[in-house]
Amino acid sequence: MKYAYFPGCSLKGLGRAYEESLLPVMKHLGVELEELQDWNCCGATAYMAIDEAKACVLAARNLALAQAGGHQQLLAPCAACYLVLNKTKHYFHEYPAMKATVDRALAAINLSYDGNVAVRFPLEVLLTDIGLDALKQHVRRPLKGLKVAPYYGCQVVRPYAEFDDQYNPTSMDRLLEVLGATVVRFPLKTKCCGGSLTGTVPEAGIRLVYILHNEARKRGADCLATACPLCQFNLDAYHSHLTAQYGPVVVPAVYFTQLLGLALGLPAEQLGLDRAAIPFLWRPPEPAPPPATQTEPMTAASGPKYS
Amino acid sequence: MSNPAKPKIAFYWCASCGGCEEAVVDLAEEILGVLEAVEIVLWPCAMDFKKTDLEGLPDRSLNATFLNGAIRTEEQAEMAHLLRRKSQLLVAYGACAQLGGIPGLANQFMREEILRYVYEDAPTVINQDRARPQSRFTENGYSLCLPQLHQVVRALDQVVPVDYYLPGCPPTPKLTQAAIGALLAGTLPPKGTVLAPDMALCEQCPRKATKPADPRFAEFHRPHSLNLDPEKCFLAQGVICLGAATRGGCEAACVNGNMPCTGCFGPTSRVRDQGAKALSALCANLAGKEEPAIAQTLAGVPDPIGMFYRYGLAKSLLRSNVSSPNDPKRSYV
Amino acid sequence: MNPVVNKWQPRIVAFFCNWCTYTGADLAGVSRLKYAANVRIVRLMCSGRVDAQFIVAALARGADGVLIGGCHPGDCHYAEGNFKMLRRFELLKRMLADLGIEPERVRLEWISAAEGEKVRRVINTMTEQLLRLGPLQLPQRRAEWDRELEPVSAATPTQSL
Amino acid sequence: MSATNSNHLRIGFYICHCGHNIGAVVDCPAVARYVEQLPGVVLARDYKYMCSDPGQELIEKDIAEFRLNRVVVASCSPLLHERTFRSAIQAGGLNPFFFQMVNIREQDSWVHADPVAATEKAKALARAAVARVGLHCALEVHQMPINPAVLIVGGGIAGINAALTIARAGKQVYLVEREPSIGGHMAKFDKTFPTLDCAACILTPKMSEVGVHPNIKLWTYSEVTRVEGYVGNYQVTVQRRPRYVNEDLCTGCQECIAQCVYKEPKFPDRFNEGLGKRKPIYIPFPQATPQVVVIDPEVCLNFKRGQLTGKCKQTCLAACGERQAINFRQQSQLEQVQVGAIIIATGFQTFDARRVPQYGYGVFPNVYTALEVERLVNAAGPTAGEIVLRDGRRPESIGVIHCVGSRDQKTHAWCSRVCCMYSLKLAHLLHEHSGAELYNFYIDIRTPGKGYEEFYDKLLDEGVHFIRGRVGEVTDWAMTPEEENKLVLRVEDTLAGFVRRIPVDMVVLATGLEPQADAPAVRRLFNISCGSEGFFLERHPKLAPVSTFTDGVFIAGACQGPRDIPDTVAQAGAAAAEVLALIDAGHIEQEPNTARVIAEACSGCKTCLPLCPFTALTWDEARQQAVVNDALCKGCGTCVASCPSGALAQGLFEDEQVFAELEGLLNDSLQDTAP
Repeated sequence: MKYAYFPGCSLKGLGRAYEESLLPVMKHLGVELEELQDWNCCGATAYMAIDEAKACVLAARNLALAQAGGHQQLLAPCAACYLVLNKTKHYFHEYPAMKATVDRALAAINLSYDGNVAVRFPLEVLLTDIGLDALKQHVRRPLKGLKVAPYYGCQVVRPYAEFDDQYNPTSMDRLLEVLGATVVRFPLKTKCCGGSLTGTVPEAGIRLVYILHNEARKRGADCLATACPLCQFNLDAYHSHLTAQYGPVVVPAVYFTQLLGLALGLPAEQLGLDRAAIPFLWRPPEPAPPPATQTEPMTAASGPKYS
Repeated sequence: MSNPAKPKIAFYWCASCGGCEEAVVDLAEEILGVLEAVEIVLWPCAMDFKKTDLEGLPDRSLNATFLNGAIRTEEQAEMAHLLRRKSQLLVAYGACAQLGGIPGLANQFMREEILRYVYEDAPTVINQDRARPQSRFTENGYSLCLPQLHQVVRALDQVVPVDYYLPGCPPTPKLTQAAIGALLAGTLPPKGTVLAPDMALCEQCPRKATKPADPRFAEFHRPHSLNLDPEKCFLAQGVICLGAATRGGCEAACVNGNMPCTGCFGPTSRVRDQGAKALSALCANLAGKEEPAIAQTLAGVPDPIGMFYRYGLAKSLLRSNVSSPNDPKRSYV
Repeated sequence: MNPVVNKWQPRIVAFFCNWCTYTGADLAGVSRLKYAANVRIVRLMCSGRVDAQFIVAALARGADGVLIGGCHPGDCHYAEGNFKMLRRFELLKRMLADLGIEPERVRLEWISAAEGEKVRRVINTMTEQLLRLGPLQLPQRRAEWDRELEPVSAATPTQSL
Repeated sequence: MSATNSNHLRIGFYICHCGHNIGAVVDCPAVARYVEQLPGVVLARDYKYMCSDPGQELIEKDIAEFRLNRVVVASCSPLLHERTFRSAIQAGGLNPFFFQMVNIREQDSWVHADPVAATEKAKALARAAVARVGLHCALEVHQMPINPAVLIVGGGIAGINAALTIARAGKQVYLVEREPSIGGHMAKFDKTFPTLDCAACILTPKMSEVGVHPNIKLWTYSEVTRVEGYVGNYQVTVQRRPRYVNEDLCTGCQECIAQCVYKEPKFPDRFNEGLGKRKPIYIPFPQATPQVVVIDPEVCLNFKRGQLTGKCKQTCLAACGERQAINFRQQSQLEQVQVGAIIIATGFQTFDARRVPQYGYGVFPNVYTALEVERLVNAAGPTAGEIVLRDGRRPESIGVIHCVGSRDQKTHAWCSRVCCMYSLKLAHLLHEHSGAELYNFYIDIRTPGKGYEEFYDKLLDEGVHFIRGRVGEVTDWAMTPEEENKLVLRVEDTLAGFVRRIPVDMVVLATGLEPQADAPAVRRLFNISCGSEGFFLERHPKLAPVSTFTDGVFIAGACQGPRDIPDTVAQAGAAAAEVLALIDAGHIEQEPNTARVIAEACSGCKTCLPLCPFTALTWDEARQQAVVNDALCKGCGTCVASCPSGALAQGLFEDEQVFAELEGLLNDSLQDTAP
């Protein structure tokens, strides 16, 4: 399995922990990720809001680069990148006028995109390309006893993703169950994390973050599992505001890839867990000593090579 | 020499193999009766002949001309016109004159492709100057002419109006004799008729009783690949036989030689395109219901044109390869 | 390319089965779906009635493309007529290719009585495809070939029968 | 043009404006002028409405006056009006098949916006018809006897009504129902809108009448497995599943149920939507028809995985005693019947509320579907009409969400037509039974029907709340103490203009109507079509709403589309009337498009024999040729296309006619010389 990899700005910045956990996990699972050479901004947020065509051109350049590199699939772990890239692909098929505009822009830099490179999200790759049954074979340290509130945010499954239900996504729930965690029923799994309101209208944004923490805590969750750098940031970064304003409500917010890494038996210190402001100290129980015939537990370094 | 009482007959050949001439000779002793009854004024294959002799005859002075062979060159077209003018009746004699015949298979290729292959690219050709025959060549004040090759092969009636058709590759002596007999007796059917039964060959096939009632073809074989049962319908053996799509009258000559019918008598009067019709019939009875299974069965028909249009391509509805001669996609092997 | 191409519009002859595709085409009408006016529909009772002769005749007579519409597999009003057409189609495509006719010019589609939208889509995409392929125009091309007969005809006028 | 000798032809051409339907796009007079100069055409007219009486009379008059011998009408689809014009031509004294119709409405003016292109297309199509009609032959319509018996599939209110109507007219009816009892969905309803009369009270007498009517053979717990033949002469195979009780011997005393080794009902009761329980031996509901018990082999101790084991005390056998109605060895049984016509009344299924996960059906126990609530409010239901929730509570507030699985691009785009009214009805009944506060969440309230709007007004007066907005979600996420342990409905109140959170104890989902899951299989069985949404397709939505494209097969009720009881009953009556009209004629006319063997041409190659699915082609051993049985031939023409020597021909679709049509379609050399 080989994918072009589009990290986007977040995974190189505030969301570094996402990349730090994603890359070893994928490597461990035999998924080859080739970072796109000379990638640029995906076109999200401000671009998309102000000038859709320009945003699409930005996104399409990345898709065109993937195509030029001979890739069929582009993995976009950041929910915002995933949305914009998918949206652009969608526009290519649905809106000829937009396609024509973008085609012209790409032609100016000798690139082209035929609308075929698929935009993939890590959850989708894990569930459909690898499969939960195969994944289960890799679990070395089940997350036994960990209660997780699965939190998808708004962009992962809406509106273009086809791998999960838009109202009631369950892909992360199913993944976490396979990892051995207890998934609490979390009705706010697609509710707003505050988005950029945490910065622009903090009194509204932080209240939204509080709602998520409060509900997760009420439902007994040990942590919130996220699939989006912005969600994780909002859930994590404002902990002091939240505590000051609402009391002791916060629960740690981790990337689902970090939980996956723990379950696979990867060393915790290699999964970027120390970057969180709200410390997540829970670790899966040590695995039972391996039977004599078994080789040493798999790690990123010693695991079998898949091709 | 000329006997005004006897009907005047001409035999002529165009693009043909000579087999039709043999068919006339195959009348054997019957030919004596024919010679008794008619005066043969023109038979280039057997008698000395000059074009000017023919030109000198009054128009419509020939009672009938039996012309075999397809029209491939401008000379043949010219002769066809000349004979048409000199004859009261023009009979397309044999599959080539009627349908284009085997020469008509050349219509799968453009003229230029054929010339290039024959004079330049064929592995047995040594022609460093890439010389081609010229239609006119002058040297020392002498000039030589060669007729121009037409772009496509034509059946006779695609060049001049034809009164009757004698089908077959070649026509059987029996049909030939019957036609001459009818001509002499003045009992010819309406013009345009093919002088053979208007029913498909199966009707007179000796293997009719073994014809499968539900073949569900799953696999086709080519005749050389099997030890053919000499009693059993070819279709029952998975060998394509065009008898059902071909006019009878040959008395199942090929079948009696343990080879399937390849269609030389052409379609019946109710069919416009023998190949398309034969295809419609044969394919309907395939076993497969999905593309892969169907394609697998049909892989047993490696050359559909050769199979269904062996004699009839020139006279078929599509007539020839239709790609543009300058089409860069087009190349031959 | 030929400069005439801009003005040229392809002509498609469609053989639609009475029960599914013809009814689907009626539904497209009732639903007021708009599609390219390049198609001319011939109604037959079943796609099994489509003799390969009809297809080659349409091409020979000047159609640039032929569309055959039948019921989906398993839905044929006459049980299996559509399979019979499918089998012919598979060989016909190869035969046409051997004669230089692009496979895109002849298309077989399963369209149910409920699929007015598919009628629209198929006709539109086929029209676009034919626009790209350019004209077939066999009658004109034949007239062109037959010009080589003219000098002879002129020199030796033929009596008419 | 074409090979036709057009000298003898006197073709009349008529082009219909169809008001603006054709006339606004196609230049009808120009087409008429163009056609008038085609060979063989003696007259071409354009007219506002050709199908009108004056239009038809025009043709009749012209045939006499201009000695027309062929007629071409360019108008709508032949599927709509071919018969109309054939009759007009016949009335004018011509053979009705000296006629060809040109479809310039459905396949021209309605699908093309460019008047020039549409007009050119109309000319080409007209040219083709003119070329073809010259080769038409005089044909005779064969009459075939029709079997007067009728099969009705589905014993809901539609099937019941149709069966009674036809039986009362003295015809034999076979009524086949899949469930152990007839009654369908209506039997589950408590009250019916808007009159609030009790569903059982009005349905039961009809069910009983079906049960005892001498002309009705009722087969419940049965399914049609095979249909062969054609209009007037269908052979139908019905599979009767074993109920392990002999219908003729069971008296319906139900002592066996009382004596079952299961002292208490234990298994989910389908009739009560799983809200109640039943025993392995049961009768679906008190008014069930027939009054015959059923044994469920899946749960009966005498069976294991459906196989008889005999490992039970079989107390039921003892209870049945001398009646000996119980027969554990009963086998599935096939019945064969011959009928002339079929009515399909297989109804609908309700939308699966799990498909809208945001409403929490199957997650929150107190979210109900409307059909469950029908049983809940029913005095004969699992709670005897008490509104007791699954968790044992009695609701103080109830939210009814409209349009669940309707009017939604993600599920079904259509309006299910009945949900507004039944939601109002259920709101009324729930309010009446529980005294709870009722909230109805709607997109639009649709009450088109006699007394429907008045019923809505009544509900408004009763104090039921109506909130206009599609509910976003049903959640147990409480934001305030008042919301704790409640179901919170989050909805944008589009009249008030803000998002509201409304906590309730019970949620009712007004699930829409959708085609039965096995509608595609049923469709194939009876050789009819489904529309894109999956409901059975009528021949014409307005003019032939209960006919299908298969002659002799009719549809009634919600299998054709969502509809309420009054409309269903009316449609069942319409289907019954169509059937009676068909079979009372005593014979049917067969379209003369059958195949025929040209005897002097058939070489006996047998290519055609295996191609006919109706065995209309057989081998004549004496003549060594194929022969066509006209009565069995359905006129597909597949054998005709496949005859390698052209020895098979098809009426109305002769090879030469098709070739002429192609020639006409493509022969542009007949340039438009008309001004």
